[in-house]
Amino acid sequence: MLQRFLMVVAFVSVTVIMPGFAVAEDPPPPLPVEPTGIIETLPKRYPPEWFLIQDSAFFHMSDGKVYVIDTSKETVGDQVQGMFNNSLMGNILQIPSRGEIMSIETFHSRGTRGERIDVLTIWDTVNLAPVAEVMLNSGDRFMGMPQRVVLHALNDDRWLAIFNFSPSTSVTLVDLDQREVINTIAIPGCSFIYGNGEMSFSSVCADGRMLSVSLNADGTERSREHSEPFFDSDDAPIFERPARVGDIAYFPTFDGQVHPVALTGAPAKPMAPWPLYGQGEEAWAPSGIGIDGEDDLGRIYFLMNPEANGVDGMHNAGGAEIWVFDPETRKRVQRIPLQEWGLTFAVSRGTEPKVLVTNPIDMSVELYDGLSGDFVRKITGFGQETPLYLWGSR
Amino acid sequence: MLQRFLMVVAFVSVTVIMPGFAVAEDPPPPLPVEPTGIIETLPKRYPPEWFLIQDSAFFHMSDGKVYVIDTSKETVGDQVQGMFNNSLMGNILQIPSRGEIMSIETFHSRGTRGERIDVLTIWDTVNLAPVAEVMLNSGDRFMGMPQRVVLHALNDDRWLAIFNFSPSTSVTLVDLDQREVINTIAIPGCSFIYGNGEMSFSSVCADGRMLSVSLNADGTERSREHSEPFFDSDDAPIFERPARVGDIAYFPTFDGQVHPVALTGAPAKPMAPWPLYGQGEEAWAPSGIGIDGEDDLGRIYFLMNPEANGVDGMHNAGGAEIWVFDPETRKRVQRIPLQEWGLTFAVSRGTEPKVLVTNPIDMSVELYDGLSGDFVRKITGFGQETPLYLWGSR
Amino acid sequence: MTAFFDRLFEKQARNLAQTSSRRGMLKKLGGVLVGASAVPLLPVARAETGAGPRKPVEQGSDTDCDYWRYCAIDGFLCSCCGGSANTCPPGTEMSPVTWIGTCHNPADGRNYVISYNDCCGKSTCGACLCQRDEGDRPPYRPDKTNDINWCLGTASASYHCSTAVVVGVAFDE
Amino acid sequence: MTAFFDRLFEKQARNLAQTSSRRGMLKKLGGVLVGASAVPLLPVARAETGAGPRKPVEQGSDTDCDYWRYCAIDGFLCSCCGGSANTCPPGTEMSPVTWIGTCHNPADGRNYVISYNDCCGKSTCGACLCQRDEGDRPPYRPDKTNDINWCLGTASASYHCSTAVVVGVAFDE
Repeated sequence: MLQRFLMVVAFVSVTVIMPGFAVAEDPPPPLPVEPTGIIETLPKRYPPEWFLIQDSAFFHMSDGKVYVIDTSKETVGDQVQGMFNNSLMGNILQIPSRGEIMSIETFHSRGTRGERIDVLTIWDTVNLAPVAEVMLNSGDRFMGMPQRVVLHALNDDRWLAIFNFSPSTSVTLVDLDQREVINTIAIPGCSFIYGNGEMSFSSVCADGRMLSVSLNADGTERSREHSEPFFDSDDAPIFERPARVGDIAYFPTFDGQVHPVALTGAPAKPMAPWPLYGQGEEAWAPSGIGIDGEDDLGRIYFLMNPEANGVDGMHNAGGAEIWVFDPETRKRVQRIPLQEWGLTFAVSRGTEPKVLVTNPIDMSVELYDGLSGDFVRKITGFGQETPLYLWGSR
Repeated sequence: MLQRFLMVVAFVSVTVIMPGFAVAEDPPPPLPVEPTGIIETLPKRYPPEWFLIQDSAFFHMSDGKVYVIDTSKETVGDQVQGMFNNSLMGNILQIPSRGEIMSIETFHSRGTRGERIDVLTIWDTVNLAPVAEVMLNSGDRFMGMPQRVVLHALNDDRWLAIFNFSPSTSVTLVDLDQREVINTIAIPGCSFIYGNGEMSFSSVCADGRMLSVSLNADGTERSREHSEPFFDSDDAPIFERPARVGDIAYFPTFDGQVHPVALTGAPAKPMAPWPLYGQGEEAWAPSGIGIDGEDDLGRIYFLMNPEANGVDGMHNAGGAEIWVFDPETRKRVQRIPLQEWGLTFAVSRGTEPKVLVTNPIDMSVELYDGLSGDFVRKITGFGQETPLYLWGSR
Repeated sequence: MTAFFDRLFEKQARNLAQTSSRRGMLKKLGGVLVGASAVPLLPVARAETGAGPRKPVEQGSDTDCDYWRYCAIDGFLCSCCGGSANTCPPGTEMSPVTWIGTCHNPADGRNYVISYNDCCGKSTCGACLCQRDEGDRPPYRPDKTNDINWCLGTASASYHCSTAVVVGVAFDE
Repeated sequence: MTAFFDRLFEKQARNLAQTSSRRGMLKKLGGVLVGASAVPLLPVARAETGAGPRKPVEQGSDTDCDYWRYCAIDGFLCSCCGGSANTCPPGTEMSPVTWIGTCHNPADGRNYVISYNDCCGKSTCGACLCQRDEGDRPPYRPDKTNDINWCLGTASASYHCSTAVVVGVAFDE
């Protein structure tokens, strides 16, 4: 039967696939024997058009995946560069100076049950293989929707700061050279990590203030200071997810304002808010998961929802457009209408920024031009289940 | 904002949902405070209309799930009775006399990497919770498409026989009372486990013979015997998945025949084959994953493909109909045309057999009446990814 | 109340008009620390029992995302997973740490305090994903957030599904 | 060559006519024991190299399931996962134990022995699922089966994707 099948294939092939080729006429030399065991590698520095697509696999959380995707290519075969796993709603952070990607994840000895292990897995970007693991205190780490403000590099990329929520909140410092935990700093009433110079970080607090903690060279706490309250977390909440340009974090609010906060290495300094829409304009509001971004031109991006402003419960629904602002002039410089809908986006680095957006309707990702706002292409079928968070490669 | 929202809800509710009810008029007493911490339980013996749906999660294999589904119900809320996990293409076997479900699975200490652990996890059917675990020799167990012939209870349900493929083949015996491995028996050249009395089992061999191994009371091997060859695994292969009525296993072949093999406790005895289709009829052939079944009326079922007969590579494609035979008369007594397509099916116990079929087009499962052949209902949206194997509850 | 994940299972309708209203986002439950039998920390009046000839009333199906108790839920409904609105499916463990919502029961006109206890220890149920973010705040308000995995204080961090337990009548604000 | 799993991603076409021909089934690769640099156990003639002015020829795309080398493959194509037809994606490990197929290269009219080495150690790639069961036999023929997980002899049993490596010219039968 095999022989018969091969004859059929040969017939079809010669007559259909290779009409001009006849086996009898002086065939070319045979294909050489190929080596086995070859594993591909990647460049240490990923090009700007590469993104990390964090598929938390909401229906199979222990099998989360992070895909490395070249968004400049047309086909899945050319787009997919590699993948690594991230288990149980973890968080990641690429640190280009180290050629490494930090990955916080959780395992149970029997998959969904048994002993719990929380670890920092360190992947090298060339081999996309784990090169080190740092055990973390079990049960401490923040386990929720992916965020940009859960992991942060400090001290010239020598330290990794990890936000914990158990639900008491703290920040764990890992020495990335020594591959060990050096300190855990309680930040009661405050959450997340906002870079604030090389030797301090800030957090946002339930009472509407910013906490700033400065560190000694050994990772111990040098000092802490709270700002004045600048928002009301009950009645006028901010999102915890700011766009960031230089020393200023731009925190969007549930009702379409922006609160700039200066993070210059000194204690965080909230500044006067300004609105994302002009008087008489439609009152949109940010909404979604990854709602915030910025580019190397100094512009800030927000995912905007036409119906979320003033409607309780709409702040995570996603949006129909991405709006781009010049934070200096406070003017909107670009609207990017999405093909269908957006849940999460990320902006690439470089002077020709591209915007990658998760379309939650079909769970594809879609690429847009950050300068023209034009739709470029849809990328899908690479194995994703729920691409909840996106990262431009660094 | 919350208050405003509640008012809106109240307004909508009173005017739309509860048109006849006015809050001011003598309200009923308030709802009582409800206890927390209550966990549901299931009957020890599952009703015949319950099925186990083995979702191996082909795209997330470490997060395989087995759903317990009441197929007699109309809605997802009524259908889903519970779920348990089964990791990395495992196999299961319900043993009703023990009130337990056996589950062979594999874990790595870091999800997809790290130390490998192969275990038998034993779930009790009432609590759907793990009650025991038996460690298995790492790397031995058969890891492939789910099968009915990988796990088998022996010795009055005191032993579980586990088929190993590493790729050398063997059978491990577990004492289910003592929760420990008692023996591993090499079956070189042969595969799978076919029940053959309480103290022996048979296997099918690459050379076309059946191997039968009889056991002593301590689980050691008493004797083994090979049958004469009865099929050609190159040119006229049988499927390894027989329908089974009493002491006879009916092995279908790639070309639409059936090889009955007597398994009476004595060495397996192959008998004369007969065709699944009559002279002049369309030459269909079995095809799919779970292609075999039987009911308590003594009838045997096969999933049939109209194009697979004589076409190399079509034996796993699934089928368009299920054919039901009376093995005594060798007559087809029922055709069950499927709504769309079938990949796997299972037959319920009892005198009114129902047939549950995986539809691979939309990954739903569909219920059919085994007596009339009528389509009953589609069951979907219960969280399944790839329901590769189905089991009627026992 | 349309969670966007529903779209994974019913991909027919794709026009923006149908997708732009009240789309939900998937997340898990959040909240304040409430022991399984502790008094909730939010203002709560314990409901009276047996107060007259009429019986307490509710209506609607607890497998519908629109069900009144689910006003602040976010996750898979345990009532679609082998549990019910206030019980866990077989073999899971109910989290003692929960996020509390205040929902209006249209059948009796009262507001109730609802405790959204997660059921943990098996992987996601996957059925009846329901997201209603009413009153939700970012995780810097742990008492009001449903953005995180509330399988805290349980043997396993694996989230399976979410319940909505009545723990009292809410005081009027 | 349409694997039924493609349907998960393109659910538009649902009529039986379109689904009843050569539907594939998902499984993994199978085969005989072949060391990474060992001589295959099946009849194989080592291909000559540099035998004249003409060059060895192939054609088609290695990301298409129809590609000639994939005649007996069953799994996710590594060429869609960061690898290629004969190399593994970054960070995976190539299984030394493989299932061997014999495929016809229409570009030169020869039959080749193809070794379907799996890449292991990460969870399923999920892209370009391709199933062609030609010559496949049930697992009682381990040398001819692709129904099992061939991540054997690797550090991890996690299957990621499948390659199709030319290991020689097949003798005529």
